[in-house]
Amino acid sequence: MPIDTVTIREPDYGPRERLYLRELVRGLLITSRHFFRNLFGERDLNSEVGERQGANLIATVSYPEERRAYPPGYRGMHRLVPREDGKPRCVACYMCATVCPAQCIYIEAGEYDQEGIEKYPTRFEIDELRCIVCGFCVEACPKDAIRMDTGTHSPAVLSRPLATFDKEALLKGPAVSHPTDAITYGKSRRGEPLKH
Amino acid sequence: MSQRALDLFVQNFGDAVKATGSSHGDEWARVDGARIQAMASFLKNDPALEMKLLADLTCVDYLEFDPQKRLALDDPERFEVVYHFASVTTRERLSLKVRCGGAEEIVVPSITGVFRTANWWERLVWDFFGVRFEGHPDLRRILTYEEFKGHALRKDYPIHLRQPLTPERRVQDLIRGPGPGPSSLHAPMSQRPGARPNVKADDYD
Amino acid sequence: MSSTMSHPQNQAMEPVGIGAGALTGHDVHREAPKGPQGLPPSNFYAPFRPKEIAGAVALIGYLVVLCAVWAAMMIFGDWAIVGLFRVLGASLPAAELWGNAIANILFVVLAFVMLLATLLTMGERKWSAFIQDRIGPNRARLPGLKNHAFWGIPHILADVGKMMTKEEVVPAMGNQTLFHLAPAIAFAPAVILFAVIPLSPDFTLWGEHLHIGVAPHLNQGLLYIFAIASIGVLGTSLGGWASNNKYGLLGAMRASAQMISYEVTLGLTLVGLMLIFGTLRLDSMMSQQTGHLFGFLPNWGVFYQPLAIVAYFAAASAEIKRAPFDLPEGDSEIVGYFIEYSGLKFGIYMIGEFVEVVVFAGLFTTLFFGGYHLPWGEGWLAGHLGPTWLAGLQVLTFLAKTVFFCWLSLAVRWTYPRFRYDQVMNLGWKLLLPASIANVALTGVVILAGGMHGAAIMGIVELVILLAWVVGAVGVRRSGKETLLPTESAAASEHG
Amino acid sequence: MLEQTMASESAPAEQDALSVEQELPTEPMTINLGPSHPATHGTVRIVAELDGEIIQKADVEIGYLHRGFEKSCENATWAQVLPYTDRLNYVSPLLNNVGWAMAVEKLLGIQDPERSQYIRVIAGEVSRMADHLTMLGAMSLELGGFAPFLYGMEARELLYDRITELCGARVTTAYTRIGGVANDLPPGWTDKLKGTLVKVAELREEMDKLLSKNRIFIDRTRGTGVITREDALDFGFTGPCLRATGVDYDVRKAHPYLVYDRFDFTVPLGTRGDNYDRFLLRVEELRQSERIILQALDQLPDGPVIVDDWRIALPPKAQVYGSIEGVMAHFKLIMQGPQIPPGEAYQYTEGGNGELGFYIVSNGQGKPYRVHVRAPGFPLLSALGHIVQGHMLADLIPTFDSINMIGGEVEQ
Repeated sequence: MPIDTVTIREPDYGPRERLYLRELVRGLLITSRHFFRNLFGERDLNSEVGERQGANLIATVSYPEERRAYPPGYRGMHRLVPREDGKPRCVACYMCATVCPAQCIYIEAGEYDQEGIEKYPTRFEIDELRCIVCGFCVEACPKDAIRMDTGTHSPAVLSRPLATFDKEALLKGPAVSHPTDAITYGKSRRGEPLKH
Repeated sequence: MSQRALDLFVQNFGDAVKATGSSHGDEWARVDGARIQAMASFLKNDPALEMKLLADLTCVDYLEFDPQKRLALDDPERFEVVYHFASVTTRERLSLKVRCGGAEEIVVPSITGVFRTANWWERLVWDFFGVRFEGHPDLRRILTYEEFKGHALRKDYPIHLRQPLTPERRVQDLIRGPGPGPSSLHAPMSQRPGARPNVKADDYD
Repeated sequence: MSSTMSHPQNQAMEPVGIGAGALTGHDVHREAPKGPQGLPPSNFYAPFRPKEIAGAVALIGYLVVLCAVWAAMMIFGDWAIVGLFRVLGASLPAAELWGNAIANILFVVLAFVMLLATLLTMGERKWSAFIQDRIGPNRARLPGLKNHAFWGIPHILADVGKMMTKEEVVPAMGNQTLFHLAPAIAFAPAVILFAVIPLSPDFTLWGEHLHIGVAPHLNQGLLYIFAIASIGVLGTSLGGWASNNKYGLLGAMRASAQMISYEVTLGLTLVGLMLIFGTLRLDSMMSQQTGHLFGFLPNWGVFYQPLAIVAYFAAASAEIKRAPFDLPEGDSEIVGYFIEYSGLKFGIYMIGEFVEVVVFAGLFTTLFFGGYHLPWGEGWLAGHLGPTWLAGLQVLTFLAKTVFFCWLSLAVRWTYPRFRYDQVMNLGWKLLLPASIANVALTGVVILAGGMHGAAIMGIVELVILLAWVVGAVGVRRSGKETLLPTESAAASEHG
Repeated sequence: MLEQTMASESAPAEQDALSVEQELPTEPMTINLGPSHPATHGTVRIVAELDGEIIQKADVEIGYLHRGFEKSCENATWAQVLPYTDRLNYVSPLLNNVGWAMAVEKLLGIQDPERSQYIRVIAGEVSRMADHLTMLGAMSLELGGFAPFLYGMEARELLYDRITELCGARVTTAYTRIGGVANDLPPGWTDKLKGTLVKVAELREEMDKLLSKNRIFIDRTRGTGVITREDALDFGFTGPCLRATGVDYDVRKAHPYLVYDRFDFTVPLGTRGDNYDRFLLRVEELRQSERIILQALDQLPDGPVIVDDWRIALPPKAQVYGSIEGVMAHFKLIMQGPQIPPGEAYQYTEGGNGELGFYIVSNGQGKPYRVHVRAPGFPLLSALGHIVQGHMLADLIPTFDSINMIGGEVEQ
């Protein structure tokens, strides 16, 4: 069963190459081209390296002063998404804790007395050292209550317990509400129609 | 897909074949382990098959396969060694399976003499399942260390089991060296500060 | 609908609602991140502040004062010394050269060689970064000048501080005496090699006959270089052997074999030059490299001995363990003969290597590229500037040429892969050595037949052939486009 | 002609060395490379017996990076295994993701949607390019050429940027799902990828120019690390290392999976099976991968990227937020994992270095009963001792690089 193949043809390797000099000069020209373009060229600070214009070819950045923006959808540090009233959207359903391959999420549930929702997390802790940043918790959440869109990493810490972030530390960022919140947040009890 | 290869194989080793089948398009045959060397040799050298590539060799522990019925630890059919043969010319593939088990040492003949790649795969299976391959030239553990107790991929190996610490091995080859310099001729090297206690003084002084 | 939902702000924030067409959950976090991102206001390229300008001025002033001390020492040094000896009641032979000599030892070695070598440690990192599309070291800052990286130069101070404060590990089973001695044995020859290289011609300043260079008038100049350079191998091989490390031992073996082998080529490549100039004195060679060939080409060694240059470059690189010949270090195979060294001893090995680079570049400049001579316009300048100012200009010329060859050596280092042990031997004994012997023979015959003029013609013919060889090769073909040749699969499977 | 000159150069030198050694027998020196050594990427220990610089015997020991992948998989649901596969070949994790998802799909007997197949091909080929670029760069680095290494890394980082935009992470991608992929291509991604490929091609040609005709490099690689075709098959070689010996075996062509049969690409073959062939072959495979990606981007169909079967794939978020059926399916999938029918399957795909096989056994539960990964690097590494025997210590380094063993997958 023949398949579409080609044999690699060796590059020419004659007396010129065998006497070193030609290829050495060629190599030196390539590296010197890089050297002089980088030495004299103006640096373009466009964070998209591939789209940089100009003679300068430098691909790295001076990190703390210049930072490259993470793309949308980058899986950064977790956050608990707040509701409009500032409380977490989380209803302590344990989905994220269950799906987590690293078992880094710990939840304790409590009950609301007044509100339409039954449950909320009294404790919600993520051990960022155990986290393998797979994003499964975000995918598993049925309430859009946990996200990884902070655009930051989990920070460096001086001791292991400090890497465990609790509910207060995780609850940040803009509030989010969905039209379907009415169902689970019990709006229907006030007589408004359910929306499926 | 590779029914032809399976038929050819069954023609030659019909008496040693216990069952054949096809799972998701891949043909397999469950065979008698005692003749596995001959079978591998046949698959490799038969001009109609030319299965020169041993793609994979692994083992499955069927101890808890049926959730309702756990096998006995010394069940003779507990382990299944699976060989995947492939041909790079006819593009056919064939799996052979050998059931093994028992109370004593679990032994399967080694096919290292036929396929040299089986050397490490068999070491891997020995390391994690404790299946001993008879005739293997160098059956050592491969991923775990020599002092490791038990075989980690057996179903009765607890997932949270911790292995005991093992003492450091003695290094014999440390004793070579240029010897003491002129400034310290008066002191044997083993007694100088910084000398290693695990080296015998007589060896180099 | 709740009141919260109708709030315009909240609607803007709402990322995904019903009917967004989402099939999986992952696009929930497709929303643009709101965290602190993008480019923060950077002070990285900020303009200088007055305080920093003051600091820079102070730095430059310091350097100026240093130069002034140098000049003063050269000029007034022997007055002071002679005066000192008068006070002590003794007389001094050749008194007028003592101040010059001491100033030269201090400043040529410390201010020229060591300074250049120290800068090269950073130059290697920075230049290699530019070759490899990186920024390179830029973190260390001078006190008071926190906003400017100064092209990484403050890293030198940081490096020195690190080297000096690091723990020094001494292998227990090694030979302690030799272990401590070896870096010095490797370092010392490298430094004193520079002694015979003249940095300027003799000139007169305020009645004093001066020159820059420790002992450029040495009769045995080139022999001195061969003699001293061959000592360096001792430090290397002793260091590797005394550490009682197998990697170190392998590195020492490679180093000694390679360095001793290339001594021969190194010597033979220069024999042609000796024949042409008829001297071993470097200052005499220097003074012969003035004027022009055929009216326009500088009368440099390169135009007499182009073949020798190539061989010499390779042999010298092997001798100082640089570039493609760095297999005694071979950092990815055996870690090197200095594997057990740490702290300042390692630092000495390292700076020794850079000193060797400077010396090598200086020698290359001196022997083949006219040393301190400007290529053109020297006579005109001498008429207008006077010999003293011309000497200053010539020192700068020498510096520029040396720096260029340092750069070349470093660029070569960061471009090519490394040889293998036996290939280095093959290259040395089977290619470079016969080539240099042939070069000697050819040069001798040509000089007998045609004198200097014939040698120049021979050199230029060689050079043209070499250049045609290289230029004709560069840029004509693109290797990427030609590597494929479609064939039938049957034909392809015949090989094997 | 080339081979003759090479033979005439290298053979007598070795023979001379050997004859001298026979006259002066010396004690061999045992040298221990690794597990922490600059040339052993990953952590491999090679105990070599040296006679001078010639390796008489090399014993390769692995296991320093063993993390219990197979045992971990037996204690995770089918879906949860996916992030573990990222950690197998950590240079081209997307290929592992694809391999794993396809293995489970084979057991399920389903096909993922066409668009998802195309995305898998694109993502996989981008990953393969990253893998090859890493190997080319590392080989150059360990031969002492630092500049080509960083050009390769630069190109790889550009590809990783695209992967980051696609998957949300550079290396820990966790991108595929059983029955599809996690999310569709981000808007504008295809154009960016095309731009990136142009830049990558530039850097690739620069690496190629710096190395492939340079005599130093040729001397170091040609004729070293040779393995014959018979030995290569005997040692279970697959992928570029097998093709370098001239065997036209590529899983993408021999057993076309996904939509590989719709693309026009060729499989480069070597002739001698040495390090130089492996190098050139990977350079050529980079070009072929680029061709595949460009074709796939052109043919990319519209449609869903994951199967619409709530027993296998999570329901759309809108359904989860808004309907009780969606929530129930979601809960059931998360809590129990997808229920895979009992059976066993061996799925093989073309990984970065050869045939990446997943042998999985299901007993009908939500967790795999047995997962075995056939790491392509494992047979390659097992042959290393055989290949380098009788060669010089310095040849061990390019050989070790060119077989491109990745510690994560070999040591599981």
